[in-house]
Amino acid sequence: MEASPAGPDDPVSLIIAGALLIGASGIPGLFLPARTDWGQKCAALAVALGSLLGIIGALATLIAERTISWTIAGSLPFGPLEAGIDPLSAFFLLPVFIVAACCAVYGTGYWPAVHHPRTAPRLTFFFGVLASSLAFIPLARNWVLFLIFWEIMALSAFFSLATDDLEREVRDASLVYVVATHAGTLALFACFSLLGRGGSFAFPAAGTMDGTAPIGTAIFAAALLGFGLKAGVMPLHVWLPGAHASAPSHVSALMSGVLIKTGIYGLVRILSFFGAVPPWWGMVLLTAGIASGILGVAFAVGQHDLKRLLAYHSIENIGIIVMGLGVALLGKAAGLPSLVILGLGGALLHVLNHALFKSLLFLGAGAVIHGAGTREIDRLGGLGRRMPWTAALFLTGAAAICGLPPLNGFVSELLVYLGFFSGIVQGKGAEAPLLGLAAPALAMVGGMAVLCFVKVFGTVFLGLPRSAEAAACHEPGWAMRGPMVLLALLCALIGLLPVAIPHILEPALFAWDPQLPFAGVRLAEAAPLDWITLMGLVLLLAILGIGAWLWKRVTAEPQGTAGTWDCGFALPTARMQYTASSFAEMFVKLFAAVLRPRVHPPRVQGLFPEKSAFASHVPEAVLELVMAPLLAATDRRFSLARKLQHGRLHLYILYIFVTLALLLAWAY
Amino acid sequence: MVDTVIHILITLLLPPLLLGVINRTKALFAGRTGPPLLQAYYDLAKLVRKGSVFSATTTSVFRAGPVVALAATFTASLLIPLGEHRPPLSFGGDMILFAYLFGLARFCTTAAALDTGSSFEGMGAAREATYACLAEPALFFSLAVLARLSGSLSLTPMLTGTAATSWLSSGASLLLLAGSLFIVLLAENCRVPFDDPNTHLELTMIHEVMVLDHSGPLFGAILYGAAMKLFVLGALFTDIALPYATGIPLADWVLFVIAMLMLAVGIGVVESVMARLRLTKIPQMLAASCILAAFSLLLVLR
Amino acid sequence: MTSLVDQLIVLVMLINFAALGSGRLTVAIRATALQGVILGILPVLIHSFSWHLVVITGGLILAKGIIIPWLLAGAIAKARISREMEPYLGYVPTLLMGAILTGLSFVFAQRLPLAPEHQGLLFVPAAIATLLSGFLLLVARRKAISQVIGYLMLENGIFLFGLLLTEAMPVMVEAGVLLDLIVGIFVMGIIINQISREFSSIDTSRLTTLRD
Amino acid sequence: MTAGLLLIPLLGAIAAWLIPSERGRPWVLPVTGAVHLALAVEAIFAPAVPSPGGWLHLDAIGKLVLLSVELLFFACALYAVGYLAYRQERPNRLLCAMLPVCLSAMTLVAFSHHLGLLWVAIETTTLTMSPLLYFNRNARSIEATWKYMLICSVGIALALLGLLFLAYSTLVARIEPTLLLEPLVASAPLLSPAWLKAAFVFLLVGYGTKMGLAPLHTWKPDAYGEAPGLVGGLLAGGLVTCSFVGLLRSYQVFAAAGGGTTFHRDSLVLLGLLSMATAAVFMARQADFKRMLAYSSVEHVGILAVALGLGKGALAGALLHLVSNSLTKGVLFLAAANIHRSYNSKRCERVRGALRRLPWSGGLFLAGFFAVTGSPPFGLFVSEFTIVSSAMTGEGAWVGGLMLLLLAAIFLGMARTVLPVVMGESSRIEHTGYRDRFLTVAPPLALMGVVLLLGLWIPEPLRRLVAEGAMLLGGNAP
Repeated sequence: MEASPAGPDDPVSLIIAGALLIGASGIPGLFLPARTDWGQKCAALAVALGSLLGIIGALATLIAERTISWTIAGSLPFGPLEAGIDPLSAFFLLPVFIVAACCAVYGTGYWPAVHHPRTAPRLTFFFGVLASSLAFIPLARNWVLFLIFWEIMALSAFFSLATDDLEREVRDASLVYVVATHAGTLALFACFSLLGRGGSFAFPAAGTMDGTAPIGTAIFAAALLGFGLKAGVMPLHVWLPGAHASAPSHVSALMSGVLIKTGIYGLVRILSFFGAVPPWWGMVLLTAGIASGILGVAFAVGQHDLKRLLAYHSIENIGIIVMGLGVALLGKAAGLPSLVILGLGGALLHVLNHALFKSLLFLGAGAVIHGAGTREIDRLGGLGRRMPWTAALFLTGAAAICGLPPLNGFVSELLVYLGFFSGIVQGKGAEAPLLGLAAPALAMVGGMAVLCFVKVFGTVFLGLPRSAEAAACHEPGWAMRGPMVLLALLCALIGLLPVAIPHILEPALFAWDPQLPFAGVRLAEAAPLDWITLMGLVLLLAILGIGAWLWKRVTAEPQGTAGTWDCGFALPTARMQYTASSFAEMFVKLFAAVLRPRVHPPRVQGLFPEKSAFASHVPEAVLELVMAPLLAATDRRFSLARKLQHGRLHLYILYIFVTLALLLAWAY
Repeated sequence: MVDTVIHILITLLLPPLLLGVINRTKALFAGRTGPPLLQAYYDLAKLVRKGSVFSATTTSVFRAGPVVALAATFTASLLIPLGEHRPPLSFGGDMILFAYLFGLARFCTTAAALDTGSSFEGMGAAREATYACLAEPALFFSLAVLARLSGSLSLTPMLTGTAATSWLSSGASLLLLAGSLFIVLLAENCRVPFDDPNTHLELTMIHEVMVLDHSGPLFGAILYGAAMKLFVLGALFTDIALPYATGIPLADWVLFVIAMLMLAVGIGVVESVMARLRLTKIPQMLAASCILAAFSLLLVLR
Repeated sequence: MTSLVDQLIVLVMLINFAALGSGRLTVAIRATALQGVILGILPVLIHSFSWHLVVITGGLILAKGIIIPWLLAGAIAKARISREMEPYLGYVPTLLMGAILTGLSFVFAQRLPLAPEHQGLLFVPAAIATLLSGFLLLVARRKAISQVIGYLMLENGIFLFGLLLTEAMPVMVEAGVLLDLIVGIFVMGIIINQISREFSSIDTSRLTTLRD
Repeated sequence: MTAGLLLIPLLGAIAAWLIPSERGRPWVLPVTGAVHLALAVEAIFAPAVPSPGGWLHLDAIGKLVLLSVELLFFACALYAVGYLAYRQERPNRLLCAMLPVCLSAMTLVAFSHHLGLLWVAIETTTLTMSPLLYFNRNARSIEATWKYMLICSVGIALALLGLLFLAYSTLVARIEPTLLLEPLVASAPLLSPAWLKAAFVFLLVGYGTKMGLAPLHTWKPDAYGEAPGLVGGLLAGGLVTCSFVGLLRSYQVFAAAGGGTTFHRDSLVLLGLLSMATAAVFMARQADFKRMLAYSSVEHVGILAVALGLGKGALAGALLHLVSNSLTKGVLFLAAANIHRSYNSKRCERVRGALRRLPWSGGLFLAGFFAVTGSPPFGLFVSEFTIVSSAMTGEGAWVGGLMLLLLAAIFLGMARTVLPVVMGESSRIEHTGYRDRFLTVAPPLALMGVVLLLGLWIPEPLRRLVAEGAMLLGGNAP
């Protein structure tokens, strides 16, 4: 895998052309007259075309295991700007292009320029810039270049997110987002400054740094902070629920599916530089992953805003990815290559899988909002009857995110699990007990995810409509349905045919650790990928066989229709159905110590009580219960300090005098 | 090949008998005669020949739920060794598929329950899903213990061969493990003290309340699926708890069937001598099983 | 010669106290004017004759002794300001502080080596003491005009030190400094006038609307 | 050419004073600015030739200062035409006459290699600006003017004493007394350390007051808050730059003196960090967006001071920062002025949804906010990243860490002020009829373009100037 300079016939030129096309896609729309959707449609076409180019380029790079690098003659005071591509970058490009194309096409139906003449051109433009910067980030081989793309991404995401800024909620979310992302960028300043101590801001080669030195620790800590903020690792996730809930759904899908993965990319990339790593790095990552996984899904269970709930699941899945990374690092520290292959392989595959099913779910949520006009789960219900496509596609996504076979989520979680179990079997040091804890933790995450998605799917799509809007919902058009179908098919494809995965995954793994190809462990041997196909087929055959026989039996006998069993109650209404909140209530009470649910009970008084209401919600614990009070306390302290600017001139002059005196006293 | 056929036959035929044995045991304890041992077979035969009544609220999810649940349970049964015999399918990592197939089954049954729009069924589904979150870790702690003891990542080596020797080397840990798994077995199959299959008050039920609206062949599939789940998880338990093998294939099959019937008697005894727990106590019980399994893991990792 | 110089410098310091202790604006203005005149005389005593020196002496006396007091008196008259100083800090405490600061300036001056030709002269401590007295006036007096007086005194301290360097400073720079000073005072006078028109007072304690 | 650069603005000032028409007079400003800009560009590209006697010499630092001041002034001058056309009720003779005088003084700052002359020029900029602060002629602006005038005068007087101390240190060292830069730098190691130290303290406090280093910054929020936007922009971009030059020139001498003491660097770092901390404290919940800009200026002055204190690689960063900061401040103040005029308020609780009412100005304000907080890909990112990374390289890692922490706090405070102002529904308060027009939008837009450019591509001549300037300060080239 010698690095070679780039030529015009390289696959990377396809990627760059695609990314540029995507980045420029929104520009014509800015100049076309409002109230025509030509700009938007052209942009979607351009993004789709650009993505196709990009996917071809990325796959070609992966399969050929190419490593290409080149330099941009920059004139910033940091020397030339290196760029390049290797299989690891190419792997991260796959979800970028797939999801960007789907979301762009979806956007034409979801946020049509005809209905949003003021915001749609702007949104289309920033969406293109966002997708393009996401594609360029993995190509940077220089920290300065990386930071520039990184911030273009952050800013364009901010503008996309703030599209609907008339809503107070959107403004608040944008503020939290922008502060969090800037804090992350500043942490990266520190990280990259430390990495650039030698004077060059070019990426070091993989495996050339020593992680056991103190400087390595500092770099690791800063990277964890900076990239963790972007990825949304607990407790750095504060911006994520609000931002994902408030953005237009296709932007949420891109953010959740791809944008937060840039944090993972950064972390993976930085970790690749270290030849030797101390074991505690892996333990830190594993612990952070477990915390994100369990708390993320626990908070998700407590939500009753559809998109907020999905956002918490992003935190959960980031947790799973980080767990995989942790296993890989533990394996690297302990010299167990199978742990590296399985852990990192699981993590990377989950990056791709999560991008697919989470964007599918967000697009599905968008279809629900589009069709029923609300994302409040408890106001929905029975949507499956009028929106069968959306229901089926959402169900696919839900099953995939729960890691249920035979879909793609299961494959990547299986790899991570195998990493855990290999560690438990082979481990000698302190890592075995931690991994022994991680496996049940991940199992618990899986169980909770099932709980959560049964709740969502059941409350939104099944039963009876709980409101007039839900009763009058409608299926979206093909512009919105098509991308979802594609994503669902990809989910099923990876779930049923994972044998193809090593071809694109292994080059990325080998780029991460150049020693890995010589360790004698291959992904196809370490993981039962062919068995998964077989088992998937067995399962499908069983379902079909049992289903066919039973259905024959059912249709052979008389069938009747009746009301649902109501225990003899005379007047059941749709509002008496179990809601999402009631479904989750038992769980939320069990975890009340962490979730701290807020209940606003009704006040019932007198013989004939007035109409009253009951409400409960689970607040964003870190933001609302830690950060906000902390900020308020700081504000109070600061307003004391602000008394120093009291407006009295003679005391201002005293400040000068005192400064002078103190400096003189210090000098002499 | 013969083993495979026997495996599938036992898996398909034995489960309803276990229910009969349990009920018979309970009846004995209560001083009744009780239903015939084969009552469950009669019920199933009757149900598949009955007509169905569907709630007007339901969609295809309601109809697909029992089918997928049964299929998933059946697929899982192909992965578990019965006694000392290798299962038809076995590979590294199959224990995770095994566990997740039950997750799939749970997803489908609870979704089907919610499809009716009934509060009762929603309640049951919520309970089922919530308790599973706590049972799942105990199962995985147990799997971790078995993986460590056997040094492998597949159910077959975990449960055959090494189990007997492991009892000698790390008996304490396996004892804890068996205890934990027994609790999981009872909880997952909705037996007393977690749930009472014979209860008649909707508000207190877990599993039964979810299937209130099912009828006819589909209800038959649910009952059969539940029996099969009991069988599969029971096999997991007996493989560990009663690891004796003669080395003669036929004798081993007989031994396994006897072990399963003993387990059914055991469950019947437990159901007879114990009262149902209050719903709020169930999480504590499940947490206790987690802790047992975690201790067991700690012992083998030591 | 040296003793005469030192006597004059001591006089400068005494004038500081006069300004710090007096309750009348006019007294303070005259005190600073007198300081200015002394500043004008001093270079003649320490440097040998040159035209440069004449220009500086003339400039200093003209600016500090005549123009600036005249500007200030004009401002007082125009703004119809009462002639009290109106202290934040009483006169006696101000004087005490002045004494302490003068002492401190002697301590500070000890740390600084002098050029051989200036050995034994009190320029450095006196300059710093005058500067600090100016500061004290700025901090401890309420009226805008008294703060200008404080600023003038501060400047006097600086010029006092500058006298040691008369030869090093080109005339143009010296002139520029003086011109800037005069324009500064002029602008301040205008502002005071505007303040008194806007607030019908020049009590700076009223100028506190701008704050956080 | 030097004479032309110094005199043309004065001619412009006289012309402005003489033109009777209130409407025609403002056009003097862009005309003067354009001619001056053309001359300045020529001077910047020409090799530097010291004037006889060495008093005037446009070295690399001077060129950088001239460049940033020039661009900012031209933008402000053009803006002034549009702005004054809107505010016809205010007589603009003084404004139109004083701005060119100030330009001349600022040019002199860039040229001056005699520290005394430099002082005179800086003091002149202070004086010329004071009447302009009073443009709005109300109680608040007179208060601000008075505070500005008195505090800056005191400060600059202290700087004068510092200069005198510096001169005296030559006398003690038995060297021909002088305040010319080159001889001072050449003989710096011989100078009396005790006097040098004292001189540095006084220069730091003096010019620091003028620059607005905390806790000497107290005049800043008042003056910036009450001045018209273009004056605020010139104060924050031009005058701060000029006073920083005062400090830079002194620093050259101290850097050359060496002598093993790190006092001057430590005290710069200390005051710089203190300024950043002050900015962080005062920006939190700042209710007035122009005052907020003032604290942003305090922050950036702090960054400059820290960079100067860190030395080495950070010096190039400081020089770049000087240029980018002054241009960015221009954008922010001009955009803020437009918003202020349109809502007739600068209180954040009254100004909402500026992006809807004034799409261009609101957008520029937002973009300026991102630029001024050092987000890539704007110019300030390059300089701040240079400074932070050079801090991290040396023993000053804790300084770098602290800076980042403070930058985060400042961003939080600023975002909480800026975002509500620009986003959301336009507040219901009465529209004053002030709309975005070419002359009030194009100048900040052009400045924004330059700031963006500086973050992506630094032209070779500029790069060279920065490198040479850093060498002059005793640092290493980037």
